[in-house]
Amino acid sequence: MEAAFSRITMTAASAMLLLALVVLWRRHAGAYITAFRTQSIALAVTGAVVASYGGASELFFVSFMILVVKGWIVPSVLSGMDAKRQSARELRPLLNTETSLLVSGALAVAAYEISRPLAEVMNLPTRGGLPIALALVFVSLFIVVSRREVIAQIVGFLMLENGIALLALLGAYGVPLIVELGVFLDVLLGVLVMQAVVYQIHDTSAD
Amino acid sequence: MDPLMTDALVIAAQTAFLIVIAPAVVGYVRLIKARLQGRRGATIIQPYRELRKTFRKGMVIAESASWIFHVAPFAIVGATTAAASLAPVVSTVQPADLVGDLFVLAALLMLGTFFLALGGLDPGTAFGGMGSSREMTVAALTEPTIAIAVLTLALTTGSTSLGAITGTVLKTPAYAIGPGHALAFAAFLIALIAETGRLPVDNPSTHLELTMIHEAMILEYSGPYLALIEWAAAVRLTLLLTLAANLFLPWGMATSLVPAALTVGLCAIVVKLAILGLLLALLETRVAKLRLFRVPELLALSFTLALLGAASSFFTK
Amino acid sequence: MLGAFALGAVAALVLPLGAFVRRTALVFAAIGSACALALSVSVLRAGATWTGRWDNLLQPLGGVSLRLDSLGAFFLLIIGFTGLPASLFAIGYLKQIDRHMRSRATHTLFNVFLASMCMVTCADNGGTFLFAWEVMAVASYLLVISDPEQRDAPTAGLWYAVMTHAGFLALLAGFIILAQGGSWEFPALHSASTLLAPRARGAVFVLMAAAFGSKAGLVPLHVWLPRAHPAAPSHVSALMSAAMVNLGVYGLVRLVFDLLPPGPPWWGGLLLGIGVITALTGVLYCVAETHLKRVLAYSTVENLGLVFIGLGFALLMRGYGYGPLASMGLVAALLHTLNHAAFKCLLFLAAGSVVHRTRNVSMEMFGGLIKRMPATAMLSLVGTLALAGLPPLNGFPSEWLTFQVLVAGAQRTAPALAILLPLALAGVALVAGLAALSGVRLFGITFLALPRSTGAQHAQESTWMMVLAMAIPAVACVVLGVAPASVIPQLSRIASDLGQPTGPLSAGLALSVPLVASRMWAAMIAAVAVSAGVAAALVVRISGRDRPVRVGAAWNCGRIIQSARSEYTAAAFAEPLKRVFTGFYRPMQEVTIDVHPTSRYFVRSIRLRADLAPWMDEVVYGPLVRATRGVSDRMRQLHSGSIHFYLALLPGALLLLFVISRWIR
Amino acid sequence: MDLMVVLALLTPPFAAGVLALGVRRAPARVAWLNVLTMPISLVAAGAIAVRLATGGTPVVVGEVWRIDALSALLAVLIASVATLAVALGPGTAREEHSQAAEIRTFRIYVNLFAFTMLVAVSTVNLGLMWVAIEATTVTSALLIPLHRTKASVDASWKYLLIGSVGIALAFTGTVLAYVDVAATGVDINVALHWTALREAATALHPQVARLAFVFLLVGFGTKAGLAPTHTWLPDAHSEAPSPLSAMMSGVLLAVALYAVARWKVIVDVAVGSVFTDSLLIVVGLATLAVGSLSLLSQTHFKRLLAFSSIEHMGLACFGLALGPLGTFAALLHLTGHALAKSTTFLLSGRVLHRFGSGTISATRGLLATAPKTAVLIAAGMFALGGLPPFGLFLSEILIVKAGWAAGHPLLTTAVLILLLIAFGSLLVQLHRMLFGEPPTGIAQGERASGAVLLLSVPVVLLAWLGLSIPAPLQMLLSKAVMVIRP
Repeated sequence: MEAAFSRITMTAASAMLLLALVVLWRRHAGAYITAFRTQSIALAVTGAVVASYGGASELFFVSFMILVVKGWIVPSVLSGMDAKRQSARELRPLLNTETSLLVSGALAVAAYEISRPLAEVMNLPTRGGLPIALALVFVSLFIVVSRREVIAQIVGFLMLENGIALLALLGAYGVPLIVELGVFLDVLLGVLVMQAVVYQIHDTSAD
Repeated sequence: MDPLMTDALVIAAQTAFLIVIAPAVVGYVRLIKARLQGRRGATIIQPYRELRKTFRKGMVIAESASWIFHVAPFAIVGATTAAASLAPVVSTVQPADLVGDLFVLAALLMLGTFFLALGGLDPGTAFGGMGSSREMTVAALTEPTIAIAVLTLALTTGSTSLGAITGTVLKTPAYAIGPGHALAFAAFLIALIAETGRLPVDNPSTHLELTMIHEAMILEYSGPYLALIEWAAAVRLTLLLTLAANLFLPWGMATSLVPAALTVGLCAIVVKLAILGLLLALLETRVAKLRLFRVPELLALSFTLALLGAASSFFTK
Repeated sequence: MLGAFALGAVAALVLPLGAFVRRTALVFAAIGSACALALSVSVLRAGATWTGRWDNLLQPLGGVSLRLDSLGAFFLLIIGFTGLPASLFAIGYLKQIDRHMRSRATHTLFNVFLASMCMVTCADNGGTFLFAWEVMAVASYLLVISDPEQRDAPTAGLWYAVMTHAGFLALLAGFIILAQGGSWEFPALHSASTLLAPRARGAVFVLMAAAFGSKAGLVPLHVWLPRAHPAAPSHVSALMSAAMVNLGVYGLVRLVFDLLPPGPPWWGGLLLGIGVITALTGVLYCVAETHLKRVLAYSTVENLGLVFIGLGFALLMRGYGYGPLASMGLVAALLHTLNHAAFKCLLFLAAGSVVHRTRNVSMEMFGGLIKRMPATAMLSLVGTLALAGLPPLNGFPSEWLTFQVLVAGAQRTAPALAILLPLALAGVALVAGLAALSGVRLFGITFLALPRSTGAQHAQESTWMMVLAMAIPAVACVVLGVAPASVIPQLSRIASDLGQPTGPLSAGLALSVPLVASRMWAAMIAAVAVSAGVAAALVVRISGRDRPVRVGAAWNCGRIIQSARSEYTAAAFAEPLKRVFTGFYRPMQEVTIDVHPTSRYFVRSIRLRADLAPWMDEVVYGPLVRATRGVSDRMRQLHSGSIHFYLALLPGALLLLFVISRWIR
Repeated sequence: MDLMVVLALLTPPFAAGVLALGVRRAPARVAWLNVLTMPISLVAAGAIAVRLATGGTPVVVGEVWRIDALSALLAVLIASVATLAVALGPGTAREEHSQAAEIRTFRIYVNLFAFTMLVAVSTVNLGLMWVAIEATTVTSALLIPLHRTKASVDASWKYLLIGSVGIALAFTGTVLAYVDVAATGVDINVALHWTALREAATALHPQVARLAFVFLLVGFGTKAGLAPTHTWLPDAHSEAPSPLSAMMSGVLLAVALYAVARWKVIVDVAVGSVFTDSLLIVVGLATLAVGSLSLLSQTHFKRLLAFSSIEHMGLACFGLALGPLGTFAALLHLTGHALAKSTTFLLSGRVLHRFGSGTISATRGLLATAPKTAVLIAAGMFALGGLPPFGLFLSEILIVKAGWAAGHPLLTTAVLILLLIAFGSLLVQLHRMLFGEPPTGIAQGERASGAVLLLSVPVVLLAWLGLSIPAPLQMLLSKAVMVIRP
């Protein structure tokens, strides 16, 4: 049973990593938002699986919160922002796709190397997923740095948050509830404020 | 008489002697120069007559002159007399050692030049300014030479006070012949020429604006003031000649205050002054006046001579 | 003492504006300086030490502890002795800024400045010394920039503040190395320094000598002095020149003779060399400058150079183990500090009253003031004679002693000094000669002949208070000049307190240097000179009662009208010297000839602009300033504002720190 | 009793913020009301500080709040700077004519900003501390573009994005440490408590602890404006309204450094202090260098003040790494810097208002136009330059002394040189502002002297701090040092 559980969490984590690569590969904002939405859903699923296996009851509530906040509210806000900008033109990234993918590959290897001592310490079955979570953190950091458009940068930042949540989930079955709630509040507020500031950028740059 | 009185008497006598024979020395130098230039020349006592004449004349004071103009001549006379009182004329037993040494003497001479320059500046004429500026520059540049000459003497004789120097040199003539003293003597002579404004540095007998340094400062003076300044200049020349004579060639000076030795000393100093005067006159007829901005090179030469003297006396000690 | 200054500062802050503030604040300053004088004299005479300790102040630096020993008392005496006339002078001098808000600030700062200087002399631990040192720097910096009429005061203040702060940081480093983590009390430092490695001791010496040297205006750290002193109000620049620069000397003597054990001879050699260079640079610029106060500032640099020659000589002799010679050098240095304080305070106050009355600063605009300001002229003559180092006045004894000490040193010591000491002696002699020249120029051009500007034309004498303020240091100059031997016993006791075997330096009334068997009986010399002068005057007076004395026009090659244009100006006076030392001065000469349009041969006007830019500042400090500005510009381009570069720095920092963390074991 | 004190500390800013949110109509009256609420939390913070200084035990309320000496010190600083900022913000000064909407947004977010900082400092749960610090970014980001200029919006976006990404890295570090601690079998819901973490730290895996500290240092370093991640600070602080930049420069940077100090204690127990000290020294020196070297060529005086904050943060960070004496000096330095920087920023707000443009070349002749403000700004700049009568003089000497004692003579010499360059540059810029001819058309004379009087209080406090540190503060500082270096 434990082997199956760890394999499920590994596949979910790698799915989230793949979705991050989608952002690096695709050029349209809409694609970014869907990638983020699916990633949040995958995170919620992992949360539920860990909750059921690890027996931590409040994790169910947390994964439900992830589903609601990151799966639905934030993507809707993002698409609202994207619609307002109407220019569906192709977004030229700073680095071309090939180098971006190569770099993210290197980052994944680096993450794996860095998290090796962490695995020794861990005794939880989800040990295997940790390097992937760290890789997701590094890749999303790379997204934020290498993307020129505001939407991509926000998506990168949110994926970074997902990466950390995944790390916490796999590492120690989630951080204490009060901190988890705080993180949700921060993410929600952060996105709303980013939205407000982005609108102001458009107002001031337009006139 | 108690020793204090004798000391005071000896100092007073020596100073008086210097002051009295000063104009004669100047007259003597002029006479020799005239004879060398094939002229009859005035007698030795001619300067006394000139001084008496100017002393009786009325005075013309410049409008812009202030009290400095009136005080300057007396300050110059005072300073030069004080300097003369320190000089060893006849005997090596020098009571004035208690009062001052060679540096003090040099400083007193500088004090005289200081007030002379101020007197020159006061009337506010171009000549006064030019004279005092050039005089001060030359005086400033001779200071190092005098200091190093004194150092050379001090290195060999162990002290800077005049009596001690003449005494030790008299006792061990080997010093006088040594390289240190010779070089210092040459340097001192050049410094003497610059200080008293003799020929290569400044022409004492000219009134040509561009060349005169000493004369330019006293252009505005007349009557008794002029007499005093001329007399002080003469005393200054005699003082320096006596120093040149006694510090470097002290033979014939009395070693004790016995009247016989004193008279011998007296004759010795007169003879030495005569020789030096002859030397000076000879030099002045042979050499032409240096351009003012070449004078510092001459002074640099004298400074190097003095420095070599100091260094050599250092190593041969 | 400190209480009086505190009262003065508070009075200046609290009392309503107007003449009342000025009078009370400055009277308190005068009272403060008077008790400083009294305290120092009592300590010097009785030999006891005055101590004070407040532990609740500056706790992190080990509390405030004060101890006044003989060395501190000597410098406190100078501060009190110059503070008194400066405050009295200020009462008359600062009348016109009463209405202005600035007068409140200047008076408070003046009291704070005096108080901090007194604290420096009696500080007994590193913390108090540094605190007092920096408060003194800040107070004087603010005073320098307090005068709005001075256009270049802010830049002068800037140079001054940055250089003193650099000195302060060097001092801090020196104290830290000296204390090696132990307590910063001076006695503790004294014992701790014995087990300091020679290399560390050398480092402490160089650091603190640089700091004290920059305060005392040693070349090349002197550049702030000729800028700051002319910019400050006269009573402040009098205090800065006469008292503050001496604290650099105090600091060095305290360091070398009290805190550090006897060091190697190269310490003395270094100071001696720098002293000679400083003296020469100071006097050469002092002769060539035309701004009255800058002339005096450069003369401060020169005199401090002479003091450091004495100090350097003392250290050199101690290095070679000639104890008595070392203490003679130290006494010569201290005597010259005292003499310099007296005549420099007098001259700066006189300069202040001249500038105040003629509304002008350049010497080219003065002239004929002796008739319009007789008292100031008379006192300035006394000051100038002292500056020139001529017999009746106090400049001469200390110069004479320095000569004697150098001659005595040249005789005794190892051949290695055969080159250094004669050169030093020649240097001092040249400086003495040029000082005489600068004295003639300073007095002659400013006071004599005809006024060169309307300002000089309408000048009147200063108020009696200002003249009285100038008279105090003048009397001191004469007394010290005529009877220098009276001060020698105290000075040699200071030397013995600092552990130097004292050579017998004075016998009865005359200064005597036994090793060289030479004496200088100043009183007798003055008496002989004065009596001869008076005798000559009497003779002229008696014999010429009926002689006609006529006032006529001075001979100016036949020109009829007597105008000031034919007079020698300050620049012209220094022209022969500039020609001799062109290598040093590097004068900038700019001749513009305005030619008549019709033909090249008819010249309408020729304009000559000759300037004397002190090249030393540019050579030493130019590159430093340009380098900092360049680095700063490049740093500004770094923050170009592109968000990608900023964001890239985040993973960059992560990577960098990760590599470092792997590297640290 | 503890609950009462903590409530008195935290609720006033929160309540004021919510009130401002609710009441739309009369923002000016709300502003004046707000001026009354902030001092309550100042008094509370003061009470806690005095209690702790006189030997009291840390204030503990439930599982969440624990205020020990270090937190009390920070709390006092935050409360005092916030009171100043709130008192001098838009809506209270008579002659400022900012619109009602601006006053309302300012009042909402300034109070929330103060509240989040107080929470960050007083919670024992390091996760919650992270949440509060992230909240500070969010609440202050909207305030920066208060005046709607393109540059301020741009600056706010940079601040928000870099701040959030940086803080996310800090959260990664927190999670890594948490994973490590959870693995050692500590009870889950108390695992992130600072006290629990300190006990469990011995069992932490050294490698993971190092990795976590690297993330934490970079994360919180971004918020504290430490070297490579300081780039957002000059834009944000120079574009923000001056009361906000006073709070951000004065205390927000100190709060971030507080967070680094909290984690440093834990990692020191796990890995020994050599590791963290070396990192702090490297980052501290780099920050000091960046800060002091870029002062000379700044053209805007608020950017100048921002770079001076970077320089002082670098010095404080360098101080933290030098043993107990260095930590004492660093905390004293933070206290002095908070006072000096907030006053100078608030004054620069008045100058900006008076001269219209923020460039230094446009603000010539300040001494002639507004003497009192000019004198206060000069005093502030002298304090920042480290001149004697002010507190920073003492702390700079102590830091240099500690640096030498800790065996880094060469590094400390570099610090001395950098301090000199910083002092010189500050003075050069100050001279450009104070002297010279004031540009034509600038209103002469002093106005709203009430504000100037209020601002002279911190300057006097700073001078008093420079002369003799009051006993309670001395005790508080030494107790806080005990917290960081047991």
